[in-house]
Amino acid sequence: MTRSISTETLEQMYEIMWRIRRFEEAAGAFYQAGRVKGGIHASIGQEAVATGVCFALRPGDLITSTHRGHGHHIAKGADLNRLMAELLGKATGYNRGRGGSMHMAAFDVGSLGAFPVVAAGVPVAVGAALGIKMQEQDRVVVAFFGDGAMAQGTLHESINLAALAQAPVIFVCENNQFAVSTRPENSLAVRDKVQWATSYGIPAWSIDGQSVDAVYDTSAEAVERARAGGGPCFIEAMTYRFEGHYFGEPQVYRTREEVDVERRDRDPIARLHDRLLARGVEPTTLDALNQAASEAVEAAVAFAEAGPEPDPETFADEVYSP
Amino acid sequence: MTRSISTETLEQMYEIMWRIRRFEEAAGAFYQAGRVKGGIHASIGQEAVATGVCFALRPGDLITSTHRGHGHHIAKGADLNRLMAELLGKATGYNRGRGGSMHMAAFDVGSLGAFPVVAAGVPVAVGAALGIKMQEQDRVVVAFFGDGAMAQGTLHESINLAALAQAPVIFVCENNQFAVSTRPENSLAVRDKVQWATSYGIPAWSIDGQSVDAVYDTSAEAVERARAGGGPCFIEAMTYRFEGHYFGEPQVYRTREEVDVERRDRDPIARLHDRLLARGVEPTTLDALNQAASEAVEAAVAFAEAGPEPDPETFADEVYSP
Amino acid sequence: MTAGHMREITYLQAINEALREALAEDPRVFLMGEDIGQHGGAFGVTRGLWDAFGGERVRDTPISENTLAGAALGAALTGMRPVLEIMFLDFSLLALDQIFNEWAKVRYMYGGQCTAPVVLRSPQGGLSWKSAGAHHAQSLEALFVHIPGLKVVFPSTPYDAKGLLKAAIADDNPVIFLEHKAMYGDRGAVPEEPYRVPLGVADVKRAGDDVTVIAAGKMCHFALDAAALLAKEGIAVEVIDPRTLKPLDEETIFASVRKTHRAVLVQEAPRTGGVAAEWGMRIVEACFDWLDAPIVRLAGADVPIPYAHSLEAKVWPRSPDIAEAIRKLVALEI
Amino acid sequence: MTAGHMREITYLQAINEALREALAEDPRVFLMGEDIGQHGGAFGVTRGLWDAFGGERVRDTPISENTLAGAALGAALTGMRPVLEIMFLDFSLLALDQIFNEWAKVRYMYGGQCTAPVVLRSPQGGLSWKSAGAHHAQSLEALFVHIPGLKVVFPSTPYDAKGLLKAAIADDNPVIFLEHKAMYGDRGAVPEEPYRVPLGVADVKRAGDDVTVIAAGKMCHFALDAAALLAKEGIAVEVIDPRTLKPLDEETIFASVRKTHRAVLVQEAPRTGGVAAEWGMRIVEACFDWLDAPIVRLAGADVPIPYAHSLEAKVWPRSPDIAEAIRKLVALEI
Ligand SMILES: Cc1ncc(C[n+]2csc(CCOP(=O)(O)OP(=O)(O)O)c2C)c(N)n1
Ligand SMILES: Cc1ncc(C[n+]2csc(CCOP(=O)(O)OP(=O)(O)O)c2C)c(N)n1
Ligand SMILES: [Mg+2]
Ligand SMILES: [Mg+2]
Repeated sequence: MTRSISTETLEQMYEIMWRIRRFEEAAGAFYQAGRVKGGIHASIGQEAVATGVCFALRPGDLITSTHRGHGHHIAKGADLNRLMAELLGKATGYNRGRGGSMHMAAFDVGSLGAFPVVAAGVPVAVGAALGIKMQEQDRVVVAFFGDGAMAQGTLHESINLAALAQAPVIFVCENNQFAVSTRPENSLAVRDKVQWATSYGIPAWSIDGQSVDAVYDTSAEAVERARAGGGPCFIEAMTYRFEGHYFGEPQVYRTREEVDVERRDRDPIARLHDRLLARGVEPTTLDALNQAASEAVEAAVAFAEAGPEPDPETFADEVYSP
Repeated sequence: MTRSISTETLEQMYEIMWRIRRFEEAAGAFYQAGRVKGGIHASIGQEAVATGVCFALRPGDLITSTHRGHGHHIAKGADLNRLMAELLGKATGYNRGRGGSMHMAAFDVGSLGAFPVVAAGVPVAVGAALGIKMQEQDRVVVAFFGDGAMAQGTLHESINLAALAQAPVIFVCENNQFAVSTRPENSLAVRDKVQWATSYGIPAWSIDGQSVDAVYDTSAEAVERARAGGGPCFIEAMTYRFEGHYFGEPQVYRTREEVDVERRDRDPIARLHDRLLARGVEPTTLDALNQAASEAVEAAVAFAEAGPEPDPETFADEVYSP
Repeated sequence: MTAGHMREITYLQAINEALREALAEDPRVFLMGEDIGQHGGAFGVTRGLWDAFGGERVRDTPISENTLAGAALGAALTGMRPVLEIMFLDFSLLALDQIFNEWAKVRYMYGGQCTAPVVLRSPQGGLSWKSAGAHHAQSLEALFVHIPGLKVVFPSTPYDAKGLLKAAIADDNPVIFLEHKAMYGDRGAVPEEPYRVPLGVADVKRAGDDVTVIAAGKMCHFALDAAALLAKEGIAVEVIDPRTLKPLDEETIFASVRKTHRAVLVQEAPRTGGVAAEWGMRIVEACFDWLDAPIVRLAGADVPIPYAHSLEAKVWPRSPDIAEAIRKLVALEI
Repeated sequence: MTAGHMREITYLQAINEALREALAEDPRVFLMGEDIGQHGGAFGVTRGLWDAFGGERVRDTPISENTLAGAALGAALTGMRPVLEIMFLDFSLLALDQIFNEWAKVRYMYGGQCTAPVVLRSPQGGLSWKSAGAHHAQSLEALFVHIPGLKVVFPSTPYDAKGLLKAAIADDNPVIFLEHKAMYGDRGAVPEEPYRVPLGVADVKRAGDDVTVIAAGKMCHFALDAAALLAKEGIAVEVIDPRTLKPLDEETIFASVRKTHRAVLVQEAPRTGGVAAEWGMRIVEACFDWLDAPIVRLAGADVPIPYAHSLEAKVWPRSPDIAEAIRKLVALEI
């Protein structure tokens, strides 16, 4: 079913997608400059997935994210300044500098955090959905994970547990064609994830993850269903990772050409751009949105740079809650 | 496809099934007498699965077993005396008294051991199949596990790994309707295990586990396929546990009636008995087989009782291999 | 100690009561685990709770330990207070990623954005408990004690079990609550009124001036037996039960060692790398000048746990071993 | 030590060479792990091996740590000698059921019917290695050291790394081979000829009479730096690298402590329940009468590892801390 997303919403998505991309580019620049030493896993090329899914959510809804999680946080509405400050390990970051890129969390907007142990966030999402259900709230939870995560046993366990408990969780597999160097066909013997997921008695879709409309439409349906007590479901979003597994990664496993073609033909932002033009939006409006995103990210960079390092003496604080 | 099992083979199966049952009964008697203190998980009611599967195997083929593993070992041809001695923790047991009921192993006949951590034997079976494949041997491996084990992540991981590597392993789920007190519908959201397993690109069957012919036929096909390089496959055998989860377990989760009906209508040994009669085998022949089985088990009990306790001073031997 | 009316109940009943009270007192508390519902759990610890509170609050689960641990955390992040039962602690090895990497760390690594009020309850230990063998009788507390962010509790009496479990459930940190399966039937006095035993506070189970023995769980009883025996021989043994293994109540331990000048450490777990080594090291760091003799450690052998009784009997220290070690230590001329 | 022709290669290259030799020498040896094939592994340790030996012997796997560990055991039971790479040791927590419950126990609990010649290679440790944070920088050796049936190796030089890995692969027991990821680029002399460094033998990396320092992995280098500094101050430090953490070469350690009468133990892992406690306890048990001063322990803080440099810098001991601790210890009047 195609829902009619308003042009206004699509414009907002457009800006968010640019925010994600600019954020990742800024992260890349920090990496290049040697300013961030931890691995940074950029989601460039995958912006439509985070955006389309999170636009289908309410502020009170929850997500669990991954090592490639900047986009999820931005799309869920996290404060760019505090995200960027966290990337730099500053005291002004969401986690007060303790998490960095791979452990971002933004409880204020419903992110229960990035879980860089592959698939580790998935059962946490299921438990959050159980918690919501037990408290009779009408919230839902999204578990983001990658194609590589599909091989982890906890995926099976989590879908099973959620399906048995009819927990309001949406499993979102971002199939970006790689788990580090490994292609999906070498990660997973399952060729048709929809067949697999539906065998647990839950609805499942495999969709074009480069089309933010498609992602939004399917997510909205899934969310509505879950919110209404219909239980969990599964979405595979077909996308592509434009950068290496992390910034600076050699990428012996694919050709430059392959990436170039993807960038040229399946850039989710360019697609949305064209779609908005087709809807009659002025190019200047789109430029302004892009510009606004860039400025927000620049401001975040400035905020992050201006922030203080965490006080070394606090390093042992809050291991335990009082 | 129904293969024509010779009457002679069916007679052998009949004796083996009685051996299993008598062995379990002897174990139960030891339990009653307070002679065995560890938990004993009897496979009474499930004899056709172990027997049908193992008759489809060659001596060089391998199995991994479970906490409910006596039957697998007997059917695979393990020495009854040494199995019974192990149950009593005697020095003459397979494991020299170190394993007991839940850790039986009989490497001499291809049992890589019972793994009582639910589903833990399954990846070991996959690895053994990989090892076999790398050594270009034409052996196959069977992984036995229960309906409760289906919920473990390693089931998914193991089937996936085996399917990717086309390893010669046959996954045999003994669906005996219970995981301790939990019914399959509360263990697993998957209603159709064949649909689930085939989504990994491997053949799968759900069969009547109380019919040793059906088990044998399907297993023979699966084994032949795997041996010929066709890769892994999955069998669900529908069976029923006549005893409690372990001897002495209260069974609040089912009625005596339910068990009585199963015992009356779906006893795999009684079924085979009728089938053999229908094939024209004399009742006296069947009695003789039953009698032979009883005598073998009695001899095993005598052997086990006569065996010495392990020398206490050896308790720390062989933690490491020299 | 709470005064009030006392009755004799078992260690198992004490735990059951703590769960029942916690469920009744706080709607955020719920239990999850394999066969804990109608069946009442493999050992019967949750018996009656499913009838009283229903299947939403006493949740039967599939056999999926790692996901159960992750789900407990997720529920906690939404404001619930889950108590997860793992049927035997041996199976918690399947769940250590969630417990060590997530439970223990989320609060710190998310910069204090959340708390993780989760409890793992699980029976451990052996000691002729049904000759359960290598996968059903391990003592694994040392693994948990090593991980920053966890608290670890290991009661030795019904009183402590109930009070510590109430405190564990009320604590905002992840708590590993270890039960000794050979002690489920042990009886002891427990007040009828609700009470808590604070985490992190050791208990001097017997006072004495000649030597300090530190032992938790079942070993604490063996130590007490040895102490009773030695009293007749004129040796006054002080027996300290840490009760909480992490954080450790060092002060009580140090005060005792500074008084007795001798320490004997007893643990059921395999010797190498167990909690007794940590106790000993801390005593050396803090009380070296008070020590009149080497610290003595008694521990389980460094072996997987064998099935046969004749072998199993060799694995763990018993009260005669403890008594003998103390005699030797006290006789030692420095 | 083997004589023969030496060259300078890195710790990473030394491990790579050991794997290459083992693959060439023994057809039963094979490697498995995530992205270890064409990609050469997350750190490049297996680079070139896939080209040389092909995808059957250098097997890329899906991300399924527990099953990979189980599969490695299964292959070993059919006569193979698998070497499993886990990308970061932090992720081995997913596989501990197989490693602790099966690898470590099968030989014993099956009564000697089989051996389990499996090797787990995995990088651990932090120390400004890319500010990796709480899930990519832990030092977890203490968990493995506690489990009977495992051997645990942790080399600090290219020479030791190569020789110990060769020995580990040749060993019939399960061996946990820990690599320090901050040392992959460290260079050192390594013979061109194949050689093995026996498991269970410590190495006195520097001799001295005043104080014994025990440290493995990266901490051994910090200890050596401290020793070099203190030599100028007239303090002769003996630095012992256990190299094998289990079984521990007690004799070398005890002999040193009986000579120097003072011991400093250094570990990167969180203080509580780490291997240093075990070292200290064993010294107390065996060398109490030789000790002239308390044993000093330097260790990582009991915190999850924070991301920011400013915080991370506070977590681990460095050579100035070690030097300072030694100075104080030597100055102590007993
Ligand atoms: C349990 C675990 N194993 C291995 C890793 C190392 N690792 C980090 S990301 C990654 C690949 C994940 O692939 P995918 O799930 O497709 O996510 P993507 O990187 O494509 O976003 C791996 C193997 C890890 N973080 N956790
Ligand atoms: C990982 C793990 N969790 C829990 C248990 C406790 N346990 C032993 S058998 C069992 C039920 C297994 O059910 P199923 O797989 O159907 O086998 P069955 O007992 O029916 O043969 C459970 C939960 C265990 N042994 N291992
Ligand atoms: Mg991917
Ligand atoms: Mg079952």
